[in-house]
Amino acid sequence: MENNNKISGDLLLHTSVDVARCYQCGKCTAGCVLASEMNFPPSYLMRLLQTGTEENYERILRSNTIWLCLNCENCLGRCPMEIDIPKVMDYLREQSLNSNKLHPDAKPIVSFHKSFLDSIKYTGRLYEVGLIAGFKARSFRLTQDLKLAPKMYLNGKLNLMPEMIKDRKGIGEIFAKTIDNPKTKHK
Amino acid sequence: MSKIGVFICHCGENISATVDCERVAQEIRKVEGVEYAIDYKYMCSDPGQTLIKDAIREHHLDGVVVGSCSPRMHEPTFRKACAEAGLNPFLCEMANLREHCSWVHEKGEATTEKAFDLVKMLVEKVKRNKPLDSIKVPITKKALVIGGGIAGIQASLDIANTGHQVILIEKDPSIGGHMSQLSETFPTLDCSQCILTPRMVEVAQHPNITLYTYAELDSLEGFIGNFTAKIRLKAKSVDHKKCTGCGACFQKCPQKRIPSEFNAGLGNRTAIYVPFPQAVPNKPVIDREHCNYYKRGKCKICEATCPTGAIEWDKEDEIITEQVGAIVVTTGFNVKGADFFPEYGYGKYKDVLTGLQFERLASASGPTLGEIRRPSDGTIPKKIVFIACAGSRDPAKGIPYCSKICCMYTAKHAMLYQHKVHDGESTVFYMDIRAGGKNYEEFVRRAIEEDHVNYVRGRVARVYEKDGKLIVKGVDTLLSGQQVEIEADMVVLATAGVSNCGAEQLAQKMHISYDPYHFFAEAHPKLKPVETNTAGIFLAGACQAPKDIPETVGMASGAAVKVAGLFSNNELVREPLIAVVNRCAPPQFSTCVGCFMCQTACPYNAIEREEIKGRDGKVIKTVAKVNPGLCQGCGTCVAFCRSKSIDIQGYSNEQMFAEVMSLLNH
Amino acid sequence: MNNNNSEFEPKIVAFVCNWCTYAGADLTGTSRLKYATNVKIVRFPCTGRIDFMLLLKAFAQGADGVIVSGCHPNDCHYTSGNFHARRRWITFRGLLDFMGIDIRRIQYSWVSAAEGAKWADIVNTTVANIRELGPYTEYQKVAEYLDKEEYNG
Amino acid sequence: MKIGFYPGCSLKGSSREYNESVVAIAKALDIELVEIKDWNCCGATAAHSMNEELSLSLPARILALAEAQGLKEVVVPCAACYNRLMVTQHELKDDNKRGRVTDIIKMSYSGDLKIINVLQMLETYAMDKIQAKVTKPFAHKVACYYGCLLIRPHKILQFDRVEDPQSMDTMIKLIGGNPIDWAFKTECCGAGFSVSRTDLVAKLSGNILQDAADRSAEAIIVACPMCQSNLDMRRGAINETLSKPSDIPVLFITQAIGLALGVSPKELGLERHFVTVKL
Repeated sequence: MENNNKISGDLLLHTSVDVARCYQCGKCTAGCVLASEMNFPPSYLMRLLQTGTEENYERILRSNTIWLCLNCENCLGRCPMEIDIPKVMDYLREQSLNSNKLHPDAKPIVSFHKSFLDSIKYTGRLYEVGLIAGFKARSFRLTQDLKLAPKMYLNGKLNLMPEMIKDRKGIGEIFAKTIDNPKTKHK
Repeated sequence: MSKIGVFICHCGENISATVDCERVAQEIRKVEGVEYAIDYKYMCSDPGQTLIKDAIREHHLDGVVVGSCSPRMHEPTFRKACAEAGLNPFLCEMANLREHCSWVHEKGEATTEKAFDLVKMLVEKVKRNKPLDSIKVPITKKALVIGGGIAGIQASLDIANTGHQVILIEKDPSIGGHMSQLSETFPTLDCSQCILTPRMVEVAQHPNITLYTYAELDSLEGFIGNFTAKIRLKAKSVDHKKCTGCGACFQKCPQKRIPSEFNAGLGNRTAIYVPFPQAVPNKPVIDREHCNYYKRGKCKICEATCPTGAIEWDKEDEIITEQVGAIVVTTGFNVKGADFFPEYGYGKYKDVLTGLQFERLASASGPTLGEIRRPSDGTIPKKIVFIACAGSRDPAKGIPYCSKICCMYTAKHAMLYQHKVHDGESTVFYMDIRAGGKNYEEFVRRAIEEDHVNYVRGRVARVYEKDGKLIVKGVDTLLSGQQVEIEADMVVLATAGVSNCGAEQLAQKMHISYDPYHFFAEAHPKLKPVETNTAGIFLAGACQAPKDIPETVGMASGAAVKVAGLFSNNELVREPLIAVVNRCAPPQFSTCVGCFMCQTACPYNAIEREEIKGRDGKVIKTVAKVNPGLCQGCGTCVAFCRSKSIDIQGYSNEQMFAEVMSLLNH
Repeated sequence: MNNNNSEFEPKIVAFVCNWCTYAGADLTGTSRLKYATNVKIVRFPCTGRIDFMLLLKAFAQGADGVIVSGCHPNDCHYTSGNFHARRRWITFRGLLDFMGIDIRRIQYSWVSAAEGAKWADIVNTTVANIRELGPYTEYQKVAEYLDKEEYNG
Repeated sequence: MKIGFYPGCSLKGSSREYNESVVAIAKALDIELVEIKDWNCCGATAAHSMNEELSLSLPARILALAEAQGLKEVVVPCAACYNRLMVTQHELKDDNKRGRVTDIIKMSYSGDLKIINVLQMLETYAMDKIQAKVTKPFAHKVACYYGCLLIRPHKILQFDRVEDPQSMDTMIKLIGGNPIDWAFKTECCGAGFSVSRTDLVAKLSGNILQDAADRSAEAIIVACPMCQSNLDMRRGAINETLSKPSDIPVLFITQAIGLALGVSPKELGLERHFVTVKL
């Protein structure tokens, strides 16, 4: 049978995860290290998806659940139906991001990811000092890790200068064609 | 010029929903040789059959094609109907318009066209059908029952009580099966052994039952009514004729630490042993793998202590041959071990048990004499967790099906625990409670309401040990996914019921089919639950799918009735769909050149040599001849025959070619 | 499915044994799994019965593809019919090659009575494959050969 | 013997001691590491949390480079990189995904490169050598911590057991150590949030340290730079969540082996740790 529901249909298309397979045993939630911090745990999220209503989908995209998921994949590892929840989370994060429905808790996480990717975009590799700086700028957490950085430096864990790869142009293009290209975003 | 009648069935809407039955009937009328064609709502119903009979008489039909369901379902029905109208039953064929057409295609032109093609194909076949007479073969009125659990016991007793001989074989040293391991049984909580052991004794004493324990089926040949079974009697190393069962031997046996199968590994047994005190026969066998003498060549203490000199060191396996007319397979099931569950510790925690092990703990005949104690330190668990669906309904673990009995025995376990440990706390993690059955739901409610078992809806993610406690990480999905952590003293897994080890090989020995999980396949999911696809072989109990005791006993009696029914005839009527070697006028007599390739092909040694002699008695030629009693009609010989002299009735070259032609010529 | 071929509806004949594949195909029905209408099943007692001259005849008469399917090894209702069939298939393959017949047009498989889904699969993939290969036109060769053999049912 | 080598960013930065120890024991076990030329970052969690195609393209470039360089097998010590490369290789088995990604990176990609982690490298090429060359048995009671990225998703990585994995424990036994049976081998330490949600990281890593401490482990052994820097550099924050502050050091498996082989602590970068290593 065709799946006529827009929400679960699109999800199936992009992640090949069929939410109908979930029989709500809750094993994913039982083993989730951050379930208690989430607005609602993974199994509940799967249930919301099963309802297929716009209003519940909205709840998901605006929740901190999708952002607090660490992709540790314990849920997938233990799911009796082998449902790839981490993949679903990735997809939902992208959706939430593209439709600007970020939960407040998501902001620092997104800032971090963005700073991380920026640093790659320009150097090809992660430039930790740049990352931290960028993150602080984005998140206004100017004082965070102030104690950490010097010791890192002393222990020779920080490069003050970024490592640059030769083919930075190539990397730039990869970004241009993917994340910086509005067309690649799942609608 | 043949006069074929075609009857298209709507099967309610099962066929007519996607196939234009009326048009198929109209179109087929135009086919050469079709005298009469009509469609009707339920062809198998009484008016439907009457329709066919009347048509046969009115239109003097010499062939009938019924386009309806699978011939595996209703071929006998319609052939009988034809016979009643005076048409030879083998002039009736069925076109499978339901399973092979209407159910597997969407509504549309193509589907109706295919239906027409299928019918036309059978029309072309039936034009070339020949009237055949059924073959009669004698029946050996003796049954073989394989497996001495409650199913085998029930089937044996029921057959034996109809006055027929039964041979019951059991691979273990005693009959009784899993039921003998159970503590108390749901939903009545009566003691399993109290109701089972009398039956076991009855089997041993029944004049019509020959019991072979420690025995397995070695090979099976023949066919319904005439099977030849070779049975391997494994060497017991103890002469049960001399043995009095006094027990001196196993009290003295120095090998005392062998995990007892009967106690599911929780207790120990000796190398020479009787599995349990109420065993039937209550006489020991020697487990050669663990016996000092067989391992190191010395010990023989049992021999020294045996007052009757019953020990037979050099006894070897013995193969006996039995002729039987029917077989009931009751080989039962098995449960997954705790080591099957990574998330629950790969079986490394002593106090994580399977349901079967808990049965032994709770059983008065068990290693703790019925006291619930932790295998690790012998203390009484104050907090116990039961995990339902451990492995069942778990495609990731390769077991998508529901094991059916777990919901009930888990409720029973929790109840037994609460009855034995009054200050104890028991929690059951479940997904659904499946308590379909007389007084089953009430039983579960009793566990919850009267014995205050704490039922939590959710699956457990993992179990780990810390400071002698088992930390259970679960969830309560009814509280929108609140995590539940319990520090338990014991965890019991309701592990999935699986087919018994060796089921596949046994099925292959008997040529019966089995499902992907190696449970034996019944002939029809609804209407032939105890038959297999091989005539004369029947199923009972959990070897077909997990089931509880009442169901098993019911099925066993069902199989017994089938056997008794078969034995109520002196002769067996078999379909004449067998091979024949052609005959023609002298001087050729037969196109058979006597190469006897067919002989090499035949799995049943049904091909004999026949000498054709002239008047003077001189042998003119030797040709092949088929023994109709032995031929099963596989037709392998037909494909082998170079001169096309051997052919198979009902699937003749002419018929098969006609079918293929009809599909393509248009 | 690509469109340029979609108007081509291949004719495919399935030669199956009564005990495993025929029953398996019944199960496909009872489980309401859908498959292409192109395949029509001819029922044999056993794959051991299947005379490969029948396959030739099928091609000669315009079949675009053929499926031969029976019980898994060791599961044959008649003990060894499927082994004979397999051996015959292996030798027959050579003959077909020799006659310039494209053996990709013959799908040889095992489907047990419990494998309803597998049957639907085999039918659909075979139909797809034969669609790719296109209509089978070279069968006249076979026809001539058969006439020389003056072989007909 | 020669083998391809993808260090990844953290081995060049905050976890350079991992790099140093890998190189050091590779030398000691005469394995020659051939670094992939001009390699880039794998994108880590950031990429696949934000954009799927990016999360496939960055690793794809790395794999393509390795193939172009004629490497057959590449060792990836960083569990995060190892995971991303493996997952990408798996995802790109899908034809149209591969098509899209190769268009993006504009490089040819066959997908037949063999990707292994450090443990696999040692298991396959060095077990007997290690055994032979142990000079200072690593006689310590330790907790082997595998984390997430090294073993999950099992269907793709096909490495070790899902729960209670054993490969590191075996390695430790091999060098004379005593790996304990504990409960948090594969629980997540929260590394992904190391900077963005330090509070959560402290909590998760706290549970891990607590259990190791309760079972009196002298050290925690890891094979992932994320886990290491979390449990080591974030110890201050973690200790605030613990009843009793913990000073259990966190070593890379390669450092432990290095010590057993008699490599100097300096060469192994032990002095770079925040929590001093007194073993």
